[in-house]
Amino acid sequence: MPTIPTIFDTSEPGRIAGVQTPKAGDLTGLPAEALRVSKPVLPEVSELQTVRHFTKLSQQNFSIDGNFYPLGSCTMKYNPRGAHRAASQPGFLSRHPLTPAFASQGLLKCFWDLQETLKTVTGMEEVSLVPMAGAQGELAGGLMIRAYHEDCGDFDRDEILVPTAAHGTNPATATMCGFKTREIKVAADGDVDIEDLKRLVGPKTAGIMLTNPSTCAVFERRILDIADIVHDAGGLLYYDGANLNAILGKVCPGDMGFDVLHLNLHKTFATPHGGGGPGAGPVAVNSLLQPYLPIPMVGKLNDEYIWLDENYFPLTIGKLSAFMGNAGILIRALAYALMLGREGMVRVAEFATLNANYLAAELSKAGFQLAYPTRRATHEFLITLNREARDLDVRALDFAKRLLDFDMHAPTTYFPLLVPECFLIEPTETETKAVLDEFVCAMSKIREEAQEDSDIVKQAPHNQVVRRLDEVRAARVLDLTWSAD
Amino acid sequence: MPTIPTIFDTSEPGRIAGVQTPKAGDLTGLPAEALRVSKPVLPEVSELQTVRHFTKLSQQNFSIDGNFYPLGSCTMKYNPRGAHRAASQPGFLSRHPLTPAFASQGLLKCFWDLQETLKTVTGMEEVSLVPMAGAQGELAGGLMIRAYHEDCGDFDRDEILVPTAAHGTNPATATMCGFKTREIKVAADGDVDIEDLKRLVGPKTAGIMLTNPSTCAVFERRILDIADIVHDAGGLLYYDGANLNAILGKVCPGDMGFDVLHLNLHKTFATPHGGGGPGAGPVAVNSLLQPYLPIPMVGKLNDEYIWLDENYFPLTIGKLSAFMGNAGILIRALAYALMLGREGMVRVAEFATLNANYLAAELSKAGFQLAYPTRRATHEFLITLNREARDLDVRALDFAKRLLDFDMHAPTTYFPLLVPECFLIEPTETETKAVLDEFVCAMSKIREEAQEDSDIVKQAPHNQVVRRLDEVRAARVLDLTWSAD
Amino acid sequence: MLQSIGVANIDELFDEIPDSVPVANFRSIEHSLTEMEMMQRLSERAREDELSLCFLGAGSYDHHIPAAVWDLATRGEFLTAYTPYQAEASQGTLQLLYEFQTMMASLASLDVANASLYDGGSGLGEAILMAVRSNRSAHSRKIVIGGAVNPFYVKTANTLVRNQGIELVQVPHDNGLFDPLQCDVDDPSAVVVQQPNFYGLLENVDAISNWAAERKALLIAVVNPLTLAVLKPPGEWGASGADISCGDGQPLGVPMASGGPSFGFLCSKMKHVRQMPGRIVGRTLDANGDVGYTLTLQAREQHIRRAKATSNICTNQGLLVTAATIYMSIMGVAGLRHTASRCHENTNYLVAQLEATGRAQRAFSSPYFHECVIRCAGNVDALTKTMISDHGILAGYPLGDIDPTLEDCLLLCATERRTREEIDLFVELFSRILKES
Amino acid sequence: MLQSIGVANIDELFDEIPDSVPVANFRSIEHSLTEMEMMQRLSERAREDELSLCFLGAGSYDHHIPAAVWDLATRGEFLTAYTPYQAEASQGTLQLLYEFQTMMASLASLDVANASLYDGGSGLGEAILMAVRSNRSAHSRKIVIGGAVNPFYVKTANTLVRNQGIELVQVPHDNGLFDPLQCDVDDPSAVVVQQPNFYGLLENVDAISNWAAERKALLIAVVNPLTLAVLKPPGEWGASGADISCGDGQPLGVPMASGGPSFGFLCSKMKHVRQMPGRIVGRTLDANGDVGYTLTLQAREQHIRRAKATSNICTNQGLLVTAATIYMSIMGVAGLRHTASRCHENTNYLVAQLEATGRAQRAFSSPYFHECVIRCAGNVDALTKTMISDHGILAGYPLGDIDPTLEDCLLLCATERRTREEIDLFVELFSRILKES
Ligand SMILES: Cc1ncc(COP(=O)(O)O)c(C=O)c1O
Ligand SMILES: Cc1ncc(COP(=O)(O)O)c(C=O)c1O
Repeated sequence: MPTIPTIFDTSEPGRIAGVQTPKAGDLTGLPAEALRVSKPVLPEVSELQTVRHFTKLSQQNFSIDGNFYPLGSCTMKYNPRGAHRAASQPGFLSRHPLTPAFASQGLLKCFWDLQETLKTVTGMEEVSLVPMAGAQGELAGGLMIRAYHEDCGDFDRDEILVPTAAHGTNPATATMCGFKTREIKVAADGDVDIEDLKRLVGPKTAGIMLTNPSTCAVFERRILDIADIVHDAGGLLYYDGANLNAILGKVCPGDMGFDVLHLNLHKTFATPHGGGGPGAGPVAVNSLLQPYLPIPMVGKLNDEYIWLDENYFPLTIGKLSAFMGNAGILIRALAYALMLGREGMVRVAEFATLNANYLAAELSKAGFQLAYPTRRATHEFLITLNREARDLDVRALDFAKRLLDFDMHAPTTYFPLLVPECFLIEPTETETKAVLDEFVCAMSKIREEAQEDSDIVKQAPHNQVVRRLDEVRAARVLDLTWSAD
Repeated sequence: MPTIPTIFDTSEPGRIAGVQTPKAGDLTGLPAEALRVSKPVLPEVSELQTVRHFTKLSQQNFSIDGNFYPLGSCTMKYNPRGAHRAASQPGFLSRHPLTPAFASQGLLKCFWDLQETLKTVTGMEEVSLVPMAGAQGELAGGLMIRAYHEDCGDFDRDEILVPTAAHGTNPATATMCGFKTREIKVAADGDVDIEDLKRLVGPKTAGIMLTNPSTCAVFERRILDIADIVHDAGGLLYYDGANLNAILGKVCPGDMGFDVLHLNLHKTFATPHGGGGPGAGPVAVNSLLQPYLPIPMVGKLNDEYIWLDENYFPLTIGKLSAFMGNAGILIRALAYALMLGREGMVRVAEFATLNANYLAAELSKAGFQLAYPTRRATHEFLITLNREARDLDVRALDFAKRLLDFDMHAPTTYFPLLVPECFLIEPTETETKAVLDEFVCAMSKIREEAQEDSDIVKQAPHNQVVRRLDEVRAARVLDLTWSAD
Repeated sequence: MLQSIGVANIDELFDEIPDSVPVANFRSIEHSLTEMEMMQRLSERAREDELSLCFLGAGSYDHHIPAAVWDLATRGEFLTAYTPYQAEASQGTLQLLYEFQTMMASLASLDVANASLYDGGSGLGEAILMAVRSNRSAHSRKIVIGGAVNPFYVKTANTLVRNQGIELVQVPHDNGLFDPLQCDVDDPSAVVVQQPNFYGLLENVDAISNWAAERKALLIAVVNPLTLAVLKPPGEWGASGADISCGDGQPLGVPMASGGPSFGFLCSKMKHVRQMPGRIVGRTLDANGDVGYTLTLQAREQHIRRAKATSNICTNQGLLVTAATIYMSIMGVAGLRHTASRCHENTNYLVAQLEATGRAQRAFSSPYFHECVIRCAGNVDALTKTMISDHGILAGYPLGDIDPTLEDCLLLCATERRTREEIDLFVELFSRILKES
Repeated sequence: MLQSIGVANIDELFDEIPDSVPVANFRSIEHSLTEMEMMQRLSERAREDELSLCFLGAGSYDHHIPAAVWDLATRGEFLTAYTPYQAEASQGTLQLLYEFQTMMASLASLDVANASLYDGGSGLGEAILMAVRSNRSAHSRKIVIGGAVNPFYVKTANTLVRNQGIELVQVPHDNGLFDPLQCDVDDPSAVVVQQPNFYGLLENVDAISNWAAERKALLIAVVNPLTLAVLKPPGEWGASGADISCGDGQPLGVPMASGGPSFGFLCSKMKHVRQMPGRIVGRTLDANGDVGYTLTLQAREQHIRRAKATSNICTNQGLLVTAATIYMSIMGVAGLRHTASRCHENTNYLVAQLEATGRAQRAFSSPYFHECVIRCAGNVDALTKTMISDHGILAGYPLGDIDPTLEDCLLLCATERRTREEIDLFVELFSRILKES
């Protein structure tokens, strides 16, 4: 496949897609100084040119629909087309966001049902569906923690604890909430270092942000102790729901001592990630934090569904979006939840865990090094290619790029930071054993290649539309927009 | 891109897509001997496996959405997505074919509008939308010609005349109608050999089947003479509408002396060809043949639209399909016609002709040999690679295969049969000049390659998912279904 | 561009059209609409025709279609490709067709399948022509047709075959069933039987198959492909099985869409393959010895064999076959089996409830599958009209339209999409309307 | 698989979960539905909410979306990819984003654009945070907000920024317009103005821009991207242009869909790029020296810079950006321009017809574009309710909800989709309902 010229390169002044161009409207009377004179750089192409261009572009993407995509922490599982279809119905798509509630009972009932489902799934008291991704959910959580402490008159709690292995959004969120971040060590077995936690926790602790299973891909076994320690110090526990897939239907975050959490519906609830987004990051809280939930939520009043706004939640942290979050994603998540049902939810965790443990076992047998060999894999697991880097001079990055040539997306690389040359591998429950076996084969094959001639691996990829890209140059010679030259 | 295992190869006994599997129904009471015991060979895969398999397969197809596709006679132009959307509305898709007319006024109005449009487009008296492709239109036409002669008591007319250049469906249709085919010579300038026609025409002549522009890709200049000759002999003229794109809005078949014709809506009216079909081949007739049109048609009675069946057309040749032809394709064609409108239709012919003449001129300048160098190109044109075959030992087939490596579909090859080593090239009106220029470049480049090392061309393609396929083997070692072995 | 061609304007390009042919006059055609305007107009019409519930089958069925089916089938690479003439650039479509042929042949328990015909009706016509070509031992060109073969198919087939001197002899049904013994043709070239037949009844296909075989007639089986997941497949009927099987693929993931586009399928024993009409895909090897797919046995087809071709068919119904192949893949054995059996159970329930009202009873007593004829105590026409006008419900097919002896009868089915509540609602309305009329 | 792992059953795999954590109890969750059942349920709900005509804008607009836009955007390769972390396997998304950045920056007449934020409201919050980080010369953390900036955006922004000690100072509008002279903040860090403003009025953006520049405040322009095809772009306001432009991309091919998913966009001058939040794509070269695309300036982002990142945003609104890029490509300059001007003309016509009834008049007299505030002679709440309940029409946004002085006012717009007939119908109903109430 050749590289594709930009759409601007094929553009020709004056060319239009006539059938999409309405008759021009009258602008007389508008002040001249308000009007545009310069011509924007937009494509001037036919509809066929557009269709062909973006069809071609799409073919240059790996995706779940086309490839095994074991991107750890991202839960790239099958996105049911039925859920997408359900949310794409005209009644949902053409609904204006300011339509009054009395004329939106169908949609509000969907939101209500999803709120109820997520309450059960998380074991929490109340849910707000508003946040538009995990990170925004974290922000909402952080703000609620802050609001809670301030309401308690506790203005000094300005520290958020996170394990060193935490996802970048956790510390970044803490900052956006006006907190400082303090990092807690992770012990050699992947669990949080309790002693370090005890050392750091205290009267300045607003809360702690944790995932469980953790970003080290193991179940945090002493979670209840951690909860006690933090709670005893007056802090709150935030659960980063990115890894909820691992425990769906097994245990609830609410039962592990968490006070507030987000879910990534684009992970656990299989809404498509769209090459970057959208997602949805509903937050769930226990009764302590309920008053602060972001608005709007959906309530029920005499059998009618209503919007709950600041009139019902005067202490709310406020709005997080102009309207009601990523409504369409919420509908997809509900559709998925309905299709999974009670029994399906448990199956998710079981088969995700089975697949991960199988893949971990097979890779280990094939001679790859597990980061936490004494631990169970959860829905994902970590390997370190440190030995390969040392002995064969091929790094995790090289393995990642070479995997692409095997028509598989690479796992997450170099995350968490504390494990050197690591792959965070999440096969998900929707892949078959045959695919997992192919992955093991590919990994072994790559190591063989590296043994014979490491350049094959270090210069990978070879079969993609481009060879390895120069990221350093990209950041140094900034070329962020096209211009005719 | 690797070749893809069949879906059966990835199948695993007992695997199901649970979410698509309804609860089994009760079969008690059915006689045992009526029931199936053997297990059919169907995939047993997950929904993700299906999605991935067919996504991958699709990526191994050239298409209008992805490629220049100058397949002569097939009019592979842009298929507007809007037309597809219009026909995909639930009101159309979920309509049962036996819904009474009084509850189908929306659909019937669409058919009525299309009938009216096609009457104008063809300059004929009446239209039946029933035939499901060009070939079925031809069959309908042939049967109407036969019925007409028989009604006139003229039972001896059992010969259909076709030019030697005619499309294979013409003689094949004649046979299906119970006629014999007689072939008329084509003169050196591409027009029908009038003397040969005069020699063959006579009291056994039921009719003649012609395209105009002809399958030699030139306008049959003496069409009115031909019409007179055939009519004078008591025969009728059938117009094969495959090439209507060339004259849309310029002249009407009805004004060229034709009595009956079909249109290929999947060509001139841009309905997508779906990798083989569906199409639609409405027939239009003058008043002579009106009584014989295939049913049902749509009529109007006191402002209500009604189905016209054998009660209204007792002399009809009958039904050609269980219900009403390819209804969905008819809606797409109407949508396209509405978007083209009066002015757009003329533009179609003008730009199709401009593109073809330009491409012909440029190829000729690049040293390729036009089959009819003294003639105007119509919406398509013929080149012969006879010289290249002789001098460079690369045949039209080799050029065709090598073009694929340039990411362009090959033109139609070896049709019509009378021009040796030919390409029938139809760029269509929806391609840009840039694309045409690329085609000329590719053709020149291939000739250069052939001059340097003809094997590159003779062993093409090189960059496709497979190398050149052994068609002889395919027909000799018949392997038409998969089986586990 | 004009310059390169050497003309002054576009009009010159048309100078070979004789002046004596008048210029087209398109004034009666409207001015162009934008996509937006076109959609507004056609949306209005589509909405006008929407009904809410369907109990009508008679050859077109309201089945659930998984969303993935058409999401995949309408990918541009499938939707906007032509017939796979350049095999190397069309492996997607070709491999898919090879997989389709495998599934269809296996469903029918026959050796081969083609890559589609137009629809079930015209497909029967082609099947008959194929049988006549194939059965060289036959003395007549007569075809015996079971009395309860889909009448729309028979009419359509007749349009196609009568021009080749072939005569269709329909045996009147006996209590809804085909009894070949009531047939007075001695030497039919082929026998056509439908299972389940148009009335939903189960024919004695083993006996009919053997009867045909004894007369050296080829047996053509018209079937609903979905039911083959549950019913004995044509290839296993009687001692030697049907020779040819055909039908409409609509139940396999194709929307009813007013009847089209759908697709006709055709399966047969291997010995008849060279008489088969339509495209056939074969698996072969490429220059490297790797597996690939291509159109094959093209010497049967019009573009090679011209007047001697097995059929004039060229464009077929490829996209619908694409959808059906995806549908069968997603559904698999269990999905098809459960869908078919659920339709049957739902129809059973519907029939039982209708009978319980006292205003309806089965017209025929022998076993049925998936679809059933009900005799109503009241005016069927008024019933179906009221059902549509007042309730948006298609209440079945009034059989009086095709058989005067069944004037008070409806052909009904309840697919897997019909819920208990919907069926109960229908039964209640049915009974109420008949009472009031 | 269990054998390979060395466990007896799946439960064993969960043995690191302490027994003291209770087993989840999902009994309140329903049993699983098939896709068919799920669709039946959600179709019913979707249908319940369908309305027929929309005259409401206020930040979300009922535009025509060419069918090709979503047919392409929902191709599996776009729909089901993750963030393009492996650039070589994601050139499709990356090149598309590069093209998107080009289009957006050019529409705004600014240097750079990011690859999206969540929506217009949160986008304004991010724009303010970015401005404060970027404007090191500012003495205060005060932001002056024009009185007619979308109130939903202001509320949302406030949620985001107040935790970082940033204060939003809103200047009351003067006859619907932002007059910075009525502002008592001397040293704002940034000034936010919306064009056209929430009431559809055209602000004096040149003067406001200059006012901000004189105070060394950065200017943040909130804009409707569609209107930029016709209105002077932020980069050309005043002497030096706006610094940052943000807004919601919904008008660019994104369905209203209850407000989400849509996307927020953010453009700025090059000098601010290192303070920009969100993904940015750059063009670079590969090992062969060929052009390719990759995420760049990642050192701004949370996964690298963690607590010091420009934002915590990770997942953004990529798919909507995909749709918008395709939309802008199909529409091109002329398509956008005509669409925007047609909306304006339609709204003009609507306003004129409403005024002609004698029951409505414009609330503000200065020029507006695309959207307009109408003061009604009658009860606005009753009017909008009746319009919905009896006619399925969304009659505009009742401004009393956000501004008591506008209690009898409606914010109205008529997009290019509204026909003359629809507008006339609306005007007739409007007048009739007000008369009767
Ligand atoms: C552990 C973890 N936390 C938080 C996030 C952020 O979620 P989002 O991308 O939905 O904002 C991610 C996403 O990758 C994650 O993996
Ligand atoms: C000249 C000509 N006639 C007839 C046909 C047959 O039309 P269809 O494929 O629609 O049956 C074709 C199709 O390629 C053709 O090119």
